[in-house]
Amino acid sequence: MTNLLSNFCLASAAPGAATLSPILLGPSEAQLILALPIIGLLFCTLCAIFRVKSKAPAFFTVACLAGAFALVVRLYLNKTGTPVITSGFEWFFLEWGDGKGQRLVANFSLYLDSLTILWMLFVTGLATLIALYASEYMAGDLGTGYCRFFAAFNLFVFSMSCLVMGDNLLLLFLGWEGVGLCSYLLIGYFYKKPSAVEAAKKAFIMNRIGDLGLLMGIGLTFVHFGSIEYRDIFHAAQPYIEAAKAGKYNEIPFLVQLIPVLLAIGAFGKSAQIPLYVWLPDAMEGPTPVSALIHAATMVTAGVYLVARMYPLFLLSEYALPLVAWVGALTALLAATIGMAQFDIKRIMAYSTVSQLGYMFAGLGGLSSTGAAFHVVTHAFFKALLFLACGAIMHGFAGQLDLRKLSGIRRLKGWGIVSFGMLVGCLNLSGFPFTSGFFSKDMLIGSEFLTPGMAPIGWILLFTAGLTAYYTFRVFFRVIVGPLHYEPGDELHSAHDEHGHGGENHNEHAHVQDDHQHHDHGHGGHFHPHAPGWAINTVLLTLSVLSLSASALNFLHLPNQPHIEGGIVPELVMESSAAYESPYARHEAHEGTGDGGHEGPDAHGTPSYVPTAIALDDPHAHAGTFLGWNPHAVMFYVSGAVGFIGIFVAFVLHYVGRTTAATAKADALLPMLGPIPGWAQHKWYVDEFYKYSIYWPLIILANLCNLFDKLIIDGIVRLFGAIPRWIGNTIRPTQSGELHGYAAGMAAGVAVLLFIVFILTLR
Amino acid sequence: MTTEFTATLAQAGYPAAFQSITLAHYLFISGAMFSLGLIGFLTRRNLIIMFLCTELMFQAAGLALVAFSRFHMNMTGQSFVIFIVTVAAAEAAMALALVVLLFRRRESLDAEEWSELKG
Amino acid sequence: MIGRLAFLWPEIALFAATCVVMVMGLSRSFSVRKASAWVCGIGLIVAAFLAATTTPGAPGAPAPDAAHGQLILPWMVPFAKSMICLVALLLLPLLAGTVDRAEEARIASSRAGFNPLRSNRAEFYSFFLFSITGLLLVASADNLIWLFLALELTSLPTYIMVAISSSRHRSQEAAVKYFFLGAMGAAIFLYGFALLYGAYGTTNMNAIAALMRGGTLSTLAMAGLMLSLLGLCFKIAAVPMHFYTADVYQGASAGVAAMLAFVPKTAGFLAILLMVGMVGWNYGPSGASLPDSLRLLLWVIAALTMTVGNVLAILQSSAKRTLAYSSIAHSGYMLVGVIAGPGDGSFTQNGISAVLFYLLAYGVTNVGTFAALACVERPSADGSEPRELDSFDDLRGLCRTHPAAGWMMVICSLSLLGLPPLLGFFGKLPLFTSGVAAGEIPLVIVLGLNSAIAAFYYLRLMAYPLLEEPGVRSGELVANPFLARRLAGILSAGGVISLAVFANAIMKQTTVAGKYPAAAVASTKAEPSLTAAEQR
Amino acid sequence: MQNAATPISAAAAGFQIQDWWLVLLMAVPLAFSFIIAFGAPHRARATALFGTLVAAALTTVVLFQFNWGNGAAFQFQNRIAWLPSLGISFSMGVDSVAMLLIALTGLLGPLCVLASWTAITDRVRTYYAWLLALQAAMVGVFIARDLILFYICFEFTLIPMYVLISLYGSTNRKRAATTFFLYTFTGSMIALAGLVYVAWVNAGLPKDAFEGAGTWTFDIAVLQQAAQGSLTMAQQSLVLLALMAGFAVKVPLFPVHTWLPLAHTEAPTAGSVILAGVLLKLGTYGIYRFALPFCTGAFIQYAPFLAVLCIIGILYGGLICWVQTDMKKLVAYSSVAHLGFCVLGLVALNTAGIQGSILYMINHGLSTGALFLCVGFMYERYHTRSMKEVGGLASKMPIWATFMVFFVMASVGLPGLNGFISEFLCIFGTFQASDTWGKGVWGSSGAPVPGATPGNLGPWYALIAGLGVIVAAMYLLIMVGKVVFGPLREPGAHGDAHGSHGESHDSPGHLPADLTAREITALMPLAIACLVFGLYPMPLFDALKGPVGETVAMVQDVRENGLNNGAAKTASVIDAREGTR
Repeated sequence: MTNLLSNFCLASAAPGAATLSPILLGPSEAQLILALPIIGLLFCTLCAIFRVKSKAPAFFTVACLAGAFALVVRLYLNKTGTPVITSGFEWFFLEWGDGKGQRLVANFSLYLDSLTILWMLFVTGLATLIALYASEYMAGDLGTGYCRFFAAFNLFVFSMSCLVMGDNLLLLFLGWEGVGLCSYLLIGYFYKKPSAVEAAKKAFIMNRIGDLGLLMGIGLTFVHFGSIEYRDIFHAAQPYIEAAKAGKYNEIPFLVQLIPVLLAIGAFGKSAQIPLYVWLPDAMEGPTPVSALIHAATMVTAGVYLVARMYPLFLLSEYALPLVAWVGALTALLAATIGMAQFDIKRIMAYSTVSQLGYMFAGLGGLSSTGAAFHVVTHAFFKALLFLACGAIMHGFAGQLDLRKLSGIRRLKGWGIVSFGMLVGCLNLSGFPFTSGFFSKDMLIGSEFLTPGMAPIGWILLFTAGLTAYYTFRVFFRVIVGPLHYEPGDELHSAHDEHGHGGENHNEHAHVQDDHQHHDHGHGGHFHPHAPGWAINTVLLTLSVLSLSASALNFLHLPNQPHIEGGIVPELVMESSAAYESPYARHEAHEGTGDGGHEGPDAHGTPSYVPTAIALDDPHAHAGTFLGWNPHAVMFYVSGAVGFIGIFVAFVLHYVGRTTAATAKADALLPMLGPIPGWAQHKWYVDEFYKYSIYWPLIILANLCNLFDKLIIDGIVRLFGAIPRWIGNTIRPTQSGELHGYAAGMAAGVAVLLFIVFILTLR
Repeated sequence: MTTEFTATLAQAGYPAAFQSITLAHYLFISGAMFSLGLIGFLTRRNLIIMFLCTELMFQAAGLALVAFSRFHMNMTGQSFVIFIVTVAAAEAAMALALVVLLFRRRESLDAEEWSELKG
Repeated sequence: MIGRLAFLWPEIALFAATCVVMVMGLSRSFSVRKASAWVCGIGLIVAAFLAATTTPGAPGAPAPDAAHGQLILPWMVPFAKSMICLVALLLLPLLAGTVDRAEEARIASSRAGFNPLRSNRAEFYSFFLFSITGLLLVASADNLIWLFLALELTSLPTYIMVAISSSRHRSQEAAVKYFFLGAMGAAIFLYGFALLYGAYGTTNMNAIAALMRGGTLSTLAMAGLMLSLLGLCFKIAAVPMHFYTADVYQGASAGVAAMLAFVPKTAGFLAILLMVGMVGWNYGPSGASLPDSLRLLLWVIAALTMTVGNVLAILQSSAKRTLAYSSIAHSGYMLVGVIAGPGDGSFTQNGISAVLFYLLAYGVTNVGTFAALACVERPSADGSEPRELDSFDDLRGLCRTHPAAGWMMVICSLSLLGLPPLLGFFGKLPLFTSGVAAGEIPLVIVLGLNSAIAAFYYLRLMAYPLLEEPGVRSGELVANPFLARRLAGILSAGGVISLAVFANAIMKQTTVAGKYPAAAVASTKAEPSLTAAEQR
Repeated sequence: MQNAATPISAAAAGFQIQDWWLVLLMAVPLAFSFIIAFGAPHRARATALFGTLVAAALTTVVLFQFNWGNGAAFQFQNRIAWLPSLGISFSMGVDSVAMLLIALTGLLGPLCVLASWTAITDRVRTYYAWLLALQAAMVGVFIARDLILFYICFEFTLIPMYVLISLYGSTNRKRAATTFFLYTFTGSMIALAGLVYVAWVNAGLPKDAFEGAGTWTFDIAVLQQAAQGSLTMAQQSLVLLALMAGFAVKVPLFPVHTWLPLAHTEAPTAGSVILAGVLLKLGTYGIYRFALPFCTGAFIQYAPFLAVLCIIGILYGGLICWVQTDMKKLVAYSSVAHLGFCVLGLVALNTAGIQGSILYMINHGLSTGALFLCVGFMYERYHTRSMKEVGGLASKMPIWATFMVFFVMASVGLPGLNGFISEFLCIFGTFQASDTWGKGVWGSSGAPVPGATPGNLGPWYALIAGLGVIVAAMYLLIMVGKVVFGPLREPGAHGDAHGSHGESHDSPGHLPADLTAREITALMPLAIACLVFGLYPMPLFDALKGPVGETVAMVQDVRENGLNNGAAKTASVIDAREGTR
């Protein structure tokens, strides 16, 4: 178990660590990272079986996840630049020959490179924190769903770990669907609520659509590369990479170019991109910690992870990366416009998640895997923070999430940390200068402008950045600051009941609420929002600090490594399969800053499969510019300005002169925009579009099939079954019971038979 | 075949009148008898007459046998006929017994009376 | 002379028994009268024994020769005769109490004395034995005259048996139809025999066979053959001569119906095998099938017979009628074996063996189904004869109210359905194999599909006793006092199961029995007259 | 067959227990069936449980006795002379495929008894006796090494099932039972003709009119090897058609599936479990064991056609599931879809596909069997299967809900559970199996496609079949969403009654609201099996490696060498058999 460390040391000690293939090891303590959540899961299951009513499952979970986090940190500290594969037990092993590609292997083996470690760091870290948060948040469900929640939580971390750490696509797929299951279970946590059940179902099915793409991609990968293990894939892809380097895409088979597209479809499903994004906003039906962890920080970035992990393959296609980039950019824009028009703060956050995921994809597509990964990390922190803050509000105000019914809650006692966390999160999300979100977003947008042909995407992203700042601070200015005003949500009467309600309960509460709206502050008398407790506050504070300090990542650098702009996260990425140094970035680096500090990473231990530079063979590649300037240099100012503008607009429209919670100046401006705000509020009717263009036709088809089955297929069968009966009934009259009839029948029969036989056979 | 047969008869020294009566004539008569029997069986409703019609069919076969017997110049066919007549007698006995039984029951010998079993 | 008669020992034994029975049945002593059935049984056992030991071709007996019956299928005779005797032995207890029941009851309660004029017992049992004797004679018939007489001997007593099997109108009606149509059928095959004689100038079947194989088949011969076969279709209840079947079976008492399903059918099949055997299966492109016209005729008859039987059976509400139609269908199945012919002589390919095996299987199984109907009865209100079970409704819940009757019905109908691992399946399997081996695959498919159609009504026959709740009127049903009937059914059901396990012994026998000595007949000396005819 | 096949027990070797394991496997349930039938009614249930447990224990023993390292070899072979005239013997032997299916049968036995414990109150003796007879017949199918023995057991399963459905089913049971029987019986009669035809073609008889009785053989091993050499393509096509008429109905494949929903809907719980768990597998097993080896050439040629039928079944069945309101019917139609995958894998004719297909037989038996158990337990409480009448049972029956969700996930094909393993392999095998890889539009010339296998399916088939995975998620989750989740709805508690009236609602009869220990005991083994086989299927892969490898080699042989090189093999096999006699 512990020989991992020594092996790492060994590897790093070896001269010229640029080994061609990863180091293979037996089971290692990395496997324990998978085991810990399973232990947590078993414990929670036992608690459920013995109906434990304490918070034991939560704390046990926190302990397990913290242990996992510690192990990941240990891995990080001991990592070398070389990927390590630690083999676990066998899962799939099929063999039909000795040759290449005649063996299907997918084991519980882990592929540990810096990308994995990067992802695992924030996955386990955030999971630990959010589990702690949830221990308090879910306390209302003690004895009912508490164990179930944490069991699913543990299962999620396990699945996510499989997804990230697996050394083959199938194990990734296991994690991929596993997180989908947990997402399903946790979205549907309040299973008595039809909307939650519906949302859970939607999430699972939408994901399945993407999964099919992924599955086909896996199949195609195997067929063309003869393996689904990363190391073999990368190895086998080498000839194609050479071809791609030389720009000879026509030498790469069309189907190989299709692989990344198929994988991307899977990624779009999981990461809620057009056209499969509609499940994510609905997924907010789940408990907030779930939204924070699964639907903001970790699971939804699985798509980004997949693209990053398979980045070498994405480079093989002329179309894959532009596709990814355009889908990302359009998603970012679309989600932002929808987010601007929503009133439910959790939904706003959800749309902002979709939007930010779009950024990441655009980044990946714009040849900035580093920027995308950086944004994943920063986004994980600040979005988790935002969600948890929203969750604290929701928790305290009995499920109230409507920004028209909440205002100025910073004035309430005990809500300081929440307000602070909210502010930090909003600043990050808006890309306020020198926050971590600012750096990562800049990197993304900058590289779009650098890469030729991607400039429109850069403009879209820039514009979206402004929108993001606006809708983010719209929430902040309306909910956190301004005059104090609040109405409790619909969980008031059932605060000590279970969280779920039947549909009728809902109506009942809505009715009560209507009644109360006639008196201003009607609830002031009975309703006291309860401020978050220590666990929530601790977590919020921690995350705030982390989000703020994450900007430091931009300036930290790995020891013994060439420094790359963007700091430690890009450096980690550059050590992994996602390493891709944009030729344009290099161009810029040489000419713009003159910083020769980093040479091509392949000189420094990056495995040779990394197609580091198509550009190395293509010195004449033109880097794009931002209106003639160096994009990276200028983007600091431009995006900062855009962010400011967005915040300012929000300030004017939603803070200045606002006296009530329900309305702000913005409302007066809305009619000027015509029907557009309405459309945006209805999410551009995409759900309806899907409903009428896909769901209903399918339902009709299904009904037709059902009818067809009953009438035609079964009908034919019954017809065949009826034939004997029909013949019988037809000839039954011959059995008239009359002697003469019988005699006539016999005579005629004899005559006919003789006649037939003679005609047919005797000339 | 017919002409050959006639020639054969002539060779065997049969009178000319016989020569014109060939096997075909017998067979025709036999066939006609059989058909008449059959038609009678199908058309008559009285059980006794129907039985007689079956007898007619039997005897048609008998006639054919005798004719063939003569044709083949052996006695097998004729001995067959004797057996047929015997069997016909036995059948007649049975038929009469049955007819009596039935008449006792229904006071009628109409075959149509007996069509309770059907389907 | 005795030597010449040696191969008739079983018939002689049966005839002796018949004579004894005729006398004993008229005895004034009840126990002597009753013993007549036992004498019947003993006669059958002795006949079976004699058939198995003394018939030429049987182990230990001399080899068949022209002096001892037909040489067309000579090895068939010992098997057929013993098999017939054994099935008849099974039928015998089923016939217990068919006649004279009311009369005997009156005598037993001293309300009446024994009146020989009113007693049918003697006739009934002796007719039964006569019929069996005729059947035995069919097997070894080597002459068309003999064949005709044997067939008539088989049939004539059954007409009477049907008529006296119950005192109700139905049985008289059945007898009328059976008798008149039977006479018509007989006339048809008789005419066919006449034509055959006309074509070959001999009635010796061995000789005809030799002639048939020596030259081509003339149209006259073919017409004779076809008429004969069509006439024989009456015996086996095949299309187009099947019309009478259901009415007669329904009208007759269950025991007699069971007998009708076996005795004339066996006679018919043996006769058909002999007739077809005369022609031989040496025609067609493969040289192993019947002449085209004959094959076509039998093919059409087989296909129509099984189909008509089955499709009519599924419509019935009377169990007895259903069984009657099913008996038609089974004839159709067996015709497949006739068409297939001897193949290479192995059991799997030999259609003749398959037919013989099937006759046995069908005979044994059939007894059980009718026994189930005969074991239980509904006493009539007016003191007249109790009614045997007939409709499906009567069968409801029989397994619970009368387990023995119910289960024999269940087991035997499943066997008739051909459901493995019961005897019926092993009967059908050789038909499949021989049919396939003969290249008659479409016919085998028709056979398969027909088995499936048949499943519909056999399932009802099985489900009503086993699965249905007893009906409202089931309480009225009482067991028939004649335990022998139950014995017959139990033996039959037991046989259906146990013979399946030990079928190989029978299969070996049928393999031998189905041997078709293609060459043996040709050497038979033709009669002098025949030679004369040929010379002309 | 491999040379390593254990020699057939010779009489000279004396009594050896391993010769009789298989007979025991079949005889024990049969014996208990009779014991129950003639025993006291009140003891029937316990006797049945005991009997199935004994059978299960025996199965376990045999499982351990079995040499898994040599899974392709037929082990515990024993041949008892039965009907040499017909070439039929009581010939037994199991390879790992059969062994696994026997294990499945053995596992489901006690579970079915447990599931029927309280549900069957009337005519218990009949019920349990037939249940055990059914088990014996199913075991018989898998152990048979003689075509006719196989067929006998194959057909005999109909009767117990018929009785179970028609006596213990729900309202429309009579019709369902009859349809079930007639439909499958019709098919199998045609299949019998096909089987007989194969035996005839391979008779290799000396053409002597008086000798040679019983030179036919129905020995599966001999016929399998011989069939490829002796049947022409046209013959193979006909035989394939005939065999598929029997087996496709049993599976059931698309156009001949309509008996299944009816039978499942009406059958008692245990009946449904057996039906879905094992009986349907008789069809796929038949295809694997007979249709494929007997008519390899035709099978290869018509694989696309079969695949299309499977795919239609997958999508069509799935869509129909979507609009069902009857839970059992839904699960039944889902079986149509699932077995489409199973056969699809088989017709892919490569290692992944066939392995997936065989695993699918087992996995579908586990997960769908369990789903039927779940639905049955619910039915026993609420006496309805309509999704319109019940809903939100999670709040009332959390344990049940947990199992339900678990098995639905297994059925959906969630990785980590057993369904995924087989479903993935089936789709994957289909995906690989194309001769067009690397040619034409699928790739530029000369590009290596190492992972492709020969075949005539390919990615389009896989893609369209893969849509079925989405559809499966839709209909199963809709069912879960309606029945397990959502506000509580119970029949007879309409109007204002919901949730809060839960306490006053009488649990029907004697059963508590949630699952009893007995019911949990019935579900637990299946759940464990689902999980274990999902996460650690390696034992299964290893076990099936041998037989699947041989099948693929056989297919490959026909692909490369055509049909006419089987004669020599036939001779060698017959020699080998003669030698062991």
